[in-house]
Amino acid sequence: MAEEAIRRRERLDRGVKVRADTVYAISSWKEMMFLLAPRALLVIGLLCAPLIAPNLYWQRVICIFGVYALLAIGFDFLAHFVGLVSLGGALFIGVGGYISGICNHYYGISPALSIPIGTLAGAVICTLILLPTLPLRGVYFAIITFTYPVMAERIICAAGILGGTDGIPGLSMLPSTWVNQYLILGIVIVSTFVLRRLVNEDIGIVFRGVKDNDQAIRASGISITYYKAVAVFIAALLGCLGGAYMAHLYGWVGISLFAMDFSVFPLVATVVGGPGTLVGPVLGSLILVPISEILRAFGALRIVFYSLIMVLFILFWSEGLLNWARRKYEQFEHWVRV
Amino acid sequence: MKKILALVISLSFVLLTAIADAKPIVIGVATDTQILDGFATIRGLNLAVEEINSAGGINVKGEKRPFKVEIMDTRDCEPGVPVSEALLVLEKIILDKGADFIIGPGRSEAALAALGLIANYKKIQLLTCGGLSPKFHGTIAENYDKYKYAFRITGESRYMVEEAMDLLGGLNSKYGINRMFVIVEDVAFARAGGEIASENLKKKGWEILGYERYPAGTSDFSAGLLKAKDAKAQILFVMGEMAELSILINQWNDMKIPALPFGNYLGPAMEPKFWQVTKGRAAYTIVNLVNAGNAPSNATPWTMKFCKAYEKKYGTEPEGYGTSSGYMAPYIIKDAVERAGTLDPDALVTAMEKTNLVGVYGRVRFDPKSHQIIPQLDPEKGAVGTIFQWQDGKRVVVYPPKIAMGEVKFPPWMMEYWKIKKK
Amino acid sequence: MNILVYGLINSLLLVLMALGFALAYSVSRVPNFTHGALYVLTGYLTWVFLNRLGLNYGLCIILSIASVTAMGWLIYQLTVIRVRGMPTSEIIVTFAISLAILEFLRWRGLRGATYVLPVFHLSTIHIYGVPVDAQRIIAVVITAVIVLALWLFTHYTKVGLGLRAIAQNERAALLLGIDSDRAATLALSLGSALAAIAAITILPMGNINVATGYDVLVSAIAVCICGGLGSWTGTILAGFVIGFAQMIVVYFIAPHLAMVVALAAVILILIFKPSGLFGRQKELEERV
Amino acid sequence: MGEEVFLQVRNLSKSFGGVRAVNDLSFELYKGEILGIIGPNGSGKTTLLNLVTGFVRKDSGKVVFKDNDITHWPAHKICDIGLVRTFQIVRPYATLPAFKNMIPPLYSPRSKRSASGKLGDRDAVAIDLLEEVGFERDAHVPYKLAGSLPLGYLKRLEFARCLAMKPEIICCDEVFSGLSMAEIASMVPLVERLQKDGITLVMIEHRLRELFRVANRILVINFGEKIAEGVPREVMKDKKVRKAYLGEEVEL
Repeated sequence: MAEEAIRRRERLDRGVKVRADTVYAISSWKEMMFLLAPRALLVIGLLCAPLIAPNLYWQRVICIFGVYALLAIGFDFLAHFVGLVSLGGALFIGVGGYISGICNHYYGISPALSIPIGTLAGAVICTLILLPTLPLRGVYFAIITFTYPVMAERIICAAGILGGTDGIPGLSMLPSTWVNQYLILGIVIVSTFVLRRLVNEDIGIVFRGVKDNDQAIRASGISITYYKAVAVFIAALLGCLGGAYMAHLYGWVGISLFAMDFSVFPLVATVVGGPGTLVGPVLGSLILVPISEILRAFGALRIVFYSLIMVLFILFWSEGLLNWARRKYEQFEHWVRV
Repeated sequence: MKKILALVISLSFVLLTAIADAKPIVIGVATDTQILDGFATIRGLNLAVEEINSAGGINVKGEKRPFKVEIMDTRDCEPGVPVSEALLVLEKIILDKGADFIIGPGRSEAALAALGLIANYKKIQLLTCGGLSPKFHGTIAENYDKYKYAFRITGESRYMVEEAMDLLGGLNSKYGINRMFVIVEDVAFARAGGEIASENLKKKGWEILGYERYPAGTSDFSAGLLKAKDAKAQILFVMGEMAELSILINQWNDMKIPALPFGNYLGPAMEPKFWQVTKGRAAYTIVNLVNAGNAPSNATPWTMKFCKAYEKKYGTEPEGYGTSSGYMAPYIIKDAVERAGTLDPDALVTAMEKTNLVGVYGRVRFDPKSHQIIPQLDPEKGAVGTIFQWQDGKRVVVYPPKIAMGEVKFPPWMMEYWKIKKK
Repeated sequence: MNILVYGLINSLLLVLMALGFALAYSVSRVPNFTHGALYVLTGYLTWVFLNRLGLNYGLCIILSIASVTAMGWLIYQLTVIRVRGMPTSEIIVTFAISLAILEFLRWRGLRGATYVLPVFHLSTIHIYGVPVDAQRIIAVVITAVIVLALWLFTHYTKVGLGLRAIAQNERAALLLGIDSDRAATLALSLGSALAAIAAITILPMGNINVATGYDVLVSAIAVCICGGLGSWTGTILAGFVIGFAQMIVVYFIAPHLAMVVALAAVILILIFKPSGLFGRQKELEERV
Repeated sequence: MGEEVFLQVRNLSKSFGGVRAVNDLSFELYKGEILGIIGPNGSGKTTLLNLVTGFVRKDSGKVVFKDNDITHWPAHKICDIGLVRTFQIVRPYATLPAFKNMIPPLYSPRSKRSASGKLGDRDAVAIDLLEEVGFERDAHVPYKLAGSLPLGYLKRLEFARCLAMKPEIICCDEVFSGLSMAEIASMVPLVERLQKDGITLVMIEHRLRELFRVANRILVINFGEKIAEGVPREVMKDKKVRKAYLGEEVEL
């Protein structure tokens, strides 16, 4: 027992990692591999997914995964780099979806164009809608973003606009399942790396300041609201893209695009995958979407299941998968006597 | 070498298939198992499948094949669940479970959204319940070649309204009732029903005193009821599937509103338990059950047989909308498949269109354009609906006349308020 | 007249729904997203006790209230306490738990018009010619009683004063040796108890179904925010504002806008007076 | 030090709840001077600073800087026109190297403008600035994690942050507090150099001795009200001041 007491676990950074972090020029193959391997693994893994998917149904699941992944990335970015906990992922999906749906249905614009339009216009609109709420924080922002989608849904129902509860069916679909999958996967990969780069740029530091050092930011003559808006815009881009894509994936938009699932799932994915890593959410969705598909047989029970997962993770393993894996990857752990 | 190998493999394959002759025909049920329609359908369906399988299955070109049922919850009637979810379920059933026939989904919105999918995969889809919106077979008729794989073996709002108008017309001529107030749930099929009803009754010289939409989750209908009372309504035309509508009935009774609630589709009030749960406040409520057989009646010889069998298996009368149609679905499929002698979708479509068998709720025939089951007042001619009224604890069928088991009654406070007496 | 009577009833019911949430938040600063779930759970438990175990109604009520209160206590002790002070995590945890409860009930087959609690007393009273069923009257009375009781509790009992102290200024209260964690636990249990009471009072009017959970949560949040999170007077006032607003809209515009009204109120309030009608928060910057 | 009034504060008031933190307080700041603001604990010094720099809303009063009325401007806008401040409690990005802490000010619109749009490699600029305020480059201090730096360096970091803004006025909130004698000794010349570079300073201080060495004028406040103003030595002779500081009836 006493023996145990004087032993403790020590963590050492791998030499490679230490250098790779600080020194900007990486000298040896070893170091390059050290940095490249995980990224390559992710990219290749994602790109191979469609090939190993057993059948069309699972390929469709991959597409859905893509949408959720985008949402999750957006959520993680907002929550852990800018400090805005948004429970309104559905708003992004809905707005993006509807806009591209409208473009396609009423103006006959082809998906190739309507998706980008939906994305951009959607993001702008979402940012404008959320603008007044940006000074709010924590619980307040979370709650109000939570109410926005519900609001949108009710209004569309009540006013009977945009096809009311029927939605707008018969949109033009995307050409082939392969396009479907690689389009979304490509977007996921690109946006992940772009965002990761972004948060390590100078602007990333400003964002982080907005999150937990806002005095310093304002004392530097930088408008916090402005950068919050920028951040929301970025997240909205991802969300709306997901929505627009979804609209043409099923050739249909309706109020259920504002459904709560879209707001909740990103949370779970992020919590499980590893908050504050941006790749974590992707990983999280990659694990959870298929699981929830497999559990489909259990009906409602599967929601129970993944909300419990969420609780457990946040209580007992809040670092999430990726942070953990990363620690293991970058550090030796061993027992030392003290 | 290779060739031989290939030969061997293919041979063994052939043999295997030959051995496994009883390859089941898969019926995929993708509906919301959490609401009455959905799970009533499933009960009815299972009952039928049992009967068929125990009777030796389906005869496809001499080969006897059993039914196999794959059930999946689409959660499509829950709030906060995207319809894409339901579509995903459909694809899972079709691609993963290899369903040959699709039942559902329930909610109109989902059913409409599903049409495209069904068209892509060329599977025969039978709508047993929900999806009452006329838009459904409307869409099929518009674009027959694409959507021809979908059939609806149950009534739809527009026809239900016709039944309703027929019944109300009767009341009108008998008691001179002609003032109606409309309260519908805020969903596609109900709104459609409400609007059609108001229009047509207006034409027939009825006064439509108001039209109110309530969203799911409403816990207080006093506003609408009091409006109806102040407007001196005689009929409360109600349509909707949400459980909250039982609140409406309770309040109607508590407030003694002198108007007769006519549930042209009234989810909760269909269930046999409704009387107990409302402590008898359901009395006099009229409910349209869409298809005969959802409550005991003598529509066809088969009807009572079905009700007995159902009661024997589940210990309760057929629960409500979706039960009898769920029960009929396998029989209709069986009939079509046996006539077509194949599972090729296009052949099946033509076979289905020629369907003509007398089922639980009358003769099943489809309109060749819109694939809507042809409704009739006479079970000999087509599918009959059923409208019943809650009378001291029992669901008494009052319409259509051919199968009626009782007369429409009025609550005493209404009688005295309107001095109602036969003309 | 109709509007007056039913507006009053509607408002008080809203207040009743919101009180639990308000109490829990004002003391523990934990947004208890399980509120709605507990509400439905209470109904379900009572129903089970009543119809499966065939107990006496009163006993069922007491049992279910007790067990839900305990539930609230457990939720705090087992989960929330570990993430206290991390708003994101608090939200996620409570939200997840409520999802779990509700979806579990759904899976247990909580559906259709079957699940109904008997009304306390079946009769109709006419107030200035407006017919109102007894249950609603009873509900109004109960709400009034509870509000009064709460007021007395927080103004004249030691524990109550402690809670209020925490609610107003946690740090100072800590200095005075009030155990914030115990207070929070108490608050969450009380909050759950209130949710339970609300359920017992309101559910007999309709039937128990899962969706109710979400609706109750949303309206509770709406009321609390409009009243200013953490202010009980505000909550009650907001209850009336929203309640009557809804009634008026339902009467003169359209019933299906009722929920929109509540949500719109939230958004407007948060935009123009983020601290709510009666909120104690001093400045935007100081709020988290 | 010119006589031109640079910053003018008129009848400023602020109360939290019942407490009047700052009460009808007025003073001028002349270009290029160092104004020391002293007062016993809780006399409202920091609040005054917060009000002037716009970090707390003003109840009433007027603040004019370079003849634009900045009374109701948001904090970041006030900083943007060159009225910057340091914080008493320094909260750096603990997990970032010191020079990365300089990014926000260098990223700010103001420094972008002053660098005529194109600002070279921010990191380089940051490191130069840090060296200016005494981060020994050859000892790799600028590269150390901000969290690991001693308080002395953090206070310097605050100055560097302000300098990055190319400020005209720096309001220093207790830069000396919590520092060792040696650290303070090395800090004083820095302050003097800032003044030489033509920056006007407002310094809130407890450490009177050091303050009197650098300050040109002293403003004494108590209970949010100005009780004295003048040259350092003179001020301390004032009765009210000594009462405020040393309590009743003390003879010198």
